[in-house]
Amino acid sequence: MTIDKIRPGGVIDPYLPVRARISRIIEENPRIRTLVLEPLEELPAANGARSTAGRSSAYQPGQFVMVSVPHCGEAPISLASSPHEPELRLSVLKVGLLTEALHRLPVGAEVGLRGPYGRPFPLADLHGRRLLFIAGGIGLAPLRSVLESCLAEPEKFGPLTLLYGSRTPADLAFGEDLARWQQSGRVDCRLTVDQGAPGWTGAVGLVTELLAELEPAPEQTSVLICGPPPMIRAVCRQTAATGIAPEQIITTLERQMKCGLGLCRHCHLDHHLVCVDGPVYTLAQLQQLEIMELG
Amino acid sequence: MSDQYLLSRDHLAPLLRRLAKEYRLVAPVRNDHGDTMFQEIANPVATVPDLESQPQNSLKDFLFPQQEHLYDYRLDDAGGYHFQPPATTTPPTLFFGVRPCDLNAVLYLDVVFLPGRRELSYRRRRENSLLIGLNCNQPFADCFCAAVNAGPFLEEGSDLQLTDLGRDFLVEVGRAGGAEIIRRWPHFFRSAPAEERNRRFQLYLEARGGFSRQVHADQAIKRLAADTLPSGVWEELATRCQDCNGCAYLCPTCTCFTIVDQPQDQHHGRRLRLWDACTATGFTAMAGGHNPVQPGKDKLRQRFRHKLELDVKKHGRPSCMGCGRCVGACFGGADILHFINLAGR
Amino acid sequence: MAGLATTFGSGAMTNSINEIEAAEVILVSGSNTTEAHPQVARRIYAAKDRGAKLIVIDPRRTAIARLADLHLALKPGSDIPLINGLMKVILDENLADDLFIELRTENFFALRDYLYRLDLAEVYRQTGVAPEELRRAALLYGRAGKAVICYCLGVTQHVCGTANVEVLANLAMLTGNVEKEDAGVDPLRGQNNVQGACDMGALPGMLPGYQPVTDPEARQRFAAAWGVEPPAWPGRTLLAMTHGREPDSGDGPVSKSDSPAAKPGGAGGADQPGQPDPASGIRALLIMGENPLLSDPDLNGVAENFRRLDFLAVSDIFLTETAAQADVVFPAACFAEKDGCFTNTERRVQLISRAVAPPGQAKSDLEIIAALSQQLGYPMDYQSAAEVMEEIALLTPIYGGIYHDRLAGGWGLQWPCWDRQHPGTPYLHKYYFTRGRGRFAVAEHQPPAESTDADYPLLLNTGRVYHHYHTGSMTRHSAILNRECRHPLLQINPADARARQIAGGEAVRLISRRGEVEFKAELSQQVPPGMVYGNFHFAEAPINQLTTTASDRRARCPEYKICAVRLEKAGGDEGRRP
Amino acid sequence: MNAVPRDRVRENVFTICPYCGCGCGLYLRCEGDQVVGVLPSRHHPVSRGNLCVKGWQLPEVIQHPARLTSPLRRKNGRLEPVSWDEALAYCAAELGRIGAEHGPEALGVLASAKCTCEENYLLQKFARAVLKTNNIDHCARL
Repeated sequence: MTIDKIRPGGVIDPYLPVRARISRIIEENPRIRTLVLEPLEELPAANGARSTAGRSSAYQPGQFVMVSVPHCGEAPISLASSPHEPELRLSVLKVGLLTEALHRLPVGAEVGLRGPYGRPFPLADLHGRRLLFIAGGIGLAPLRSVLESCLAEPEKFGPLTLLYGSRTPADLAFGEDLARWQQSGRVDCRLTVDQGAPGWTGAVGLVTELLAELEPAPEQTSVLICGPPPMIRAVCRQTAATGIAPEQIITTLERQMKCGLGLCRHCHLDHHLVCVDGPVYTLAQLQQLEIMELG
Repeated sequence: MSDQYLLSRDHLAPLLRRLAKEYRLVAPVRNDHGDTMFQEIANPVATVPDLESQPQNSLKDFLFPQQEHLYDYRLDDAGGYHFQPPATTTPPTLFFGVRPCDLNAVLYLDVVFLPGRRELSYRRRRENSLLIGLNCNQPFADCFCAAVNAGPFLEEGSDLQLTDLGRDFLVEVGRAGGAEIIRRWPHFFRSAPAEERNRRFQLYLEARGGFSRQVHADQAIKRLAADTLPSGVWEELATRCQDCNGCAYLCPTCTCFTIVDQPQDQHHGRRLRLWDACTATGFTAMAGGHNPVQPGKDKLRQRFRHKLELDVKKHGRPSCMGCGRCVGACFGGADILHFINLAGR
Repeated sequence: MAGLATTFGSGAMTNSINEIEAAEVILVSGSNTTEAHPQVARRIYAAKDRGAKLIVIDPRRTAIARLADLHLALKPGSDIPLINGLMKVILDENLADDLFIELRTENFFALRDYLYRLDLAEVYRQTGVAPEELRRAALLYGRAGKAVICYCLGVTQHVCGTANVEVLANLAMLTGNVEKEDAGVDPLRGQNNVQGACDMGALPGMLPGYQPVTDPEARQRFAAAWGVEPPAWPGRTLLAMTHGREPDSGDGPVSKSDSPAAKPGGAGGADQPGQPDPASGIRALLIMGENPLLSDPDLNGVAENFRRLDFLAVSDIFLTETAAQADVVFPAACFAEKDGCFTNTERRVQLISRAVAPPGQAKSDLEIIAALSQQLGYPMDYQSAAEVMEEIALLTPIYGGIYHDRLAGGWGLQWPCWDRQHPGTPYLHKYYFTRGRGRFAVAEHQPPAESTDADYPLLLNTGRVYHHYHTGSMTRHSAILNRECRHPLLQINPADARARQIAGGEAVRLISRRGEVEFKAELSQQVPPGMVYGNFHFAEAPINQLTTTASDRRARCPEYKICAVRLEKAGGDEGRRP
Repeated sequence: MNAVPRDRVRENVFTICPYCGCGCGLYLRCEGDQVVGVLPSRHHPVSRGNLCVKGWQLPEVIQHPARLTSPLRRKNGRLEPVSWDEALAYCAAELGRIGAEHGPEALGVLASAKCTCEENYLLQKFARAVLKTNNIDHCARL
């Protein structure tokens, strides 16, 4: 992956998408599907973000790409894969015209990609810490990228815990991943649903109730949160109340974005533009901003 | 600006005719309807620039046009998705008669668009342009540039800066492009004696005194920064705003844009970049329906905070240049001058 | 606009838009001004800032109603008793302009006698407007030195639309608020050139310049120019053509006044020699730039009629719903690609000019009509739109002085403009009304064609939204306008929504006697309980499947503003009746 | 028709907004044969330097790629591109045939409140002088 595609003559055109083919589709639930993508074009050198590890690792967990869908324009979508994985993944919730069109595309169809954009999760700062991942619904997508990165370099991180909430058992997404993580024994996965259903034996209730059962060590724990705004608000409040420092509570924001380059201003947030100053923020940073998620 | 020359008023048209051979000449032109706009002058003898009125449009129309064709896209039968940029040519352009507010606006656009090589077309157009500025001896009806330090005279930023002394123009050389003009066509210019330079200062003082109204932009800026606006300001503005987007589109420094696809048929379409406005409800609304900006009350808040608070914090000066184009254009009277007045209450 | 024709003699805005700004009192009736006529709303804002008073008559609490000093939220369809009530108070308070009435009008005593008998308690019962509110409004309007009435389709799109206009005209005449600058009666025309299309005789009963086809002298003038005499009997109206039959009229007495003006359109009785049987149907339609399959009432009726047509030709700039059904489609140039004139709501004839070439093989409608005419053996060899305008000036007295060369470089000319020297007419009826004296027309309350009942307990009102225009063939192609207003919303009063357990944003189904359509619910205090409101721009929710063809007897304007409906959640079938 | 003098720069072309009845004066900003922007006329008595949101978004719509670019004729139930000659001849023949078989009253014409005065004039002339019917109306009341 790379920031820019180069036009003939060596001119960098920041708006020109790279072609990518859908090589596999995972139907996560009736409203979420994961697209596994294979970039088709020779990708020119990235602007400094390429890691020494080699191949397509020029993006980092928490970053997003602008995805072009035929006749629908572009939308920002978080990368759900880890740079340590061989393939590029986007998990998409059906919410509007563009995402509905993404849900209609078959294997073999192409989309356009620009990016990666945005500030990633500060993985280097999390070395050695216990990581508590808290996600709701599609919010697991960006956290999946972090989790896979942690699992690729287990020696660098402390114990990993995941709290994952869905509306109903049928809405539980990322089943393959959850099963694999659970089986690996390296992630403590705890699931909950808002409304139970016949056959569901797990927890029923909000993810905050799962959180209440945990007793995280506030000094050694960092929390990574992604989900709908009310969940982010509740979880930030609750984790902060357990004594975890606001600098160690990290979340990622969703905004309308059109350029990804810090120009179009759709993602304005006080003096920030979320596409370049975010989307990943610590609670300490958010407290300085006037923001819906903290309402 | 160091080097100073005189250009006789009589020699202005011949100079422009000379320059028009090398550049696309763009200057304010008054048309049959009495409206004055920046536009190309193909024949500077037949079409004389209008230096008496404020042009309705700013250079934003040229450097960052309302609609820009980014790509044509094509879908092949195998699912392939191809983007092709349209062919573009950018003729070297000389903008003549640019007022200090508009020139400062271009300097602001430079700060937004030039760093980081994020923006191709603006850079291409900007690198191919020369700016000849004209100081304002008399403010226009709605102007308040002095209140935001963007005029009525310009200290730096243009290639050549003109001051109307009556029989002559005082010509100050600014950036390299200006020096190049003097070097190539020296016979149009003669060096300016000291008393003419002093007259420039006199005229500047007179122009500063010529504003018909007091605009306390500094007060609004202070209160925004300290979060001590009188209550109810945003609510009152919101009831007056009619969602036309006009203030943003007329503004020489508003740069919000969007990118949209226009389908032609199943296999073809084009991608455009369009001006957008942060006052529009849909500007921030997300596909799922969440809107991080409260549509009613906060409608104009981002706009005025951006101009008078956030850019002050980021760039050290407000991004309102006091050109007054949005003043009087607002359907309900919710323009920036109205805001400044409310904020100072 | 027939109501102004019978009272003033001319169916157009009496003022210019800018005059509204200088009025002391502005009475807005049946107009969602901020959304449908933003530039008029801008003048109202300016007038308000200068201290003018604003009275708004509308069942909905629109943005302009919220701005008003006085909002009279009348029951839908009760305009006539409301205005009659205002006039009675004005008479009672001696605020009538006796001199104006004496010198400039006729038939006043009929109105006076009627108003003397009018019972204000009955007005209250019919309109739902409290007597003290009525009184306040009457005093505000009656005491104003210069008062302007702005009205729009909320007044005319009723079975009693003509009479609704007549009572507003009465009100203005009663107080002498005509004949001068900054005072008058101003119908706000909804479309860019609806005034021009009427002026040009795109009407079944009128030749250009409102010269009746029934007038032999007028026909002779055109015969001399055209070489062919126009038919002598009025043709079919729009609804008769799109529905294959004349629409129903409201019953009952519409107006006590005899209507001296020629009936605009109407099939009329077959009493003239040579006149064909009105029952014989239309078999071929040629449509230029209209989209009746979205804009006309009772769309299912239109669609059924279109299926019966032998031939349908459409000229348009996009493949509209109507064009998609055609046998032949002509690609037309849009306004930016041709020369010609639009006449705006203040009768201002303005020049448009070609900026770019039409796309592909598209041609202007002028070229298309001329080419078709040529094929049918009647050459039209105009070199330019300017040349067509010269013929118009020759045959249309009110456009007598309008030529392209006069319009170029200026701001157009307001008709009547009788000759090349005439400067145009910013406001009408100075010194004398077009028809001579202004005529008071007495009108009584006429209930809407459809009323609510157990099966259809709500009233549906339809109209426009700010971000879209007409059937959206243009505006729905704008990504920004679509983003601001993408979904067909149905405004529902929260009380009505609660009773049906409908939440905001939920899909709802609206059912009338003629069809059913799904919308997204928008809970809003803008609509009163018992009323729902939707827009007609959306092909995916064609609200005109629900509306009625019941029309005003005289103006043939359908009652878009009222029809009886039932509202359901779209999800389940609960509450659905057989 | 529509002969345009191409000898001068047509950058800001004055015209009238095609939306509501207000009739704002505006300039279409052109680059070559592309409309790239719109500008309200400052001195026009209606627009007075501003437009509503619909007018401001005109450039998006004028040259939208979905515009009709070729005459279409229904063949085997589908609309297919044909030449102007074919489309016009077909339309004229059908109008002529139906008029001859069923009389002019079987023909109807809908004019448009969105087209120009000249076009409306010509269309009613076409209806009255060529098709010989007064069956002409437009959606004035809608």
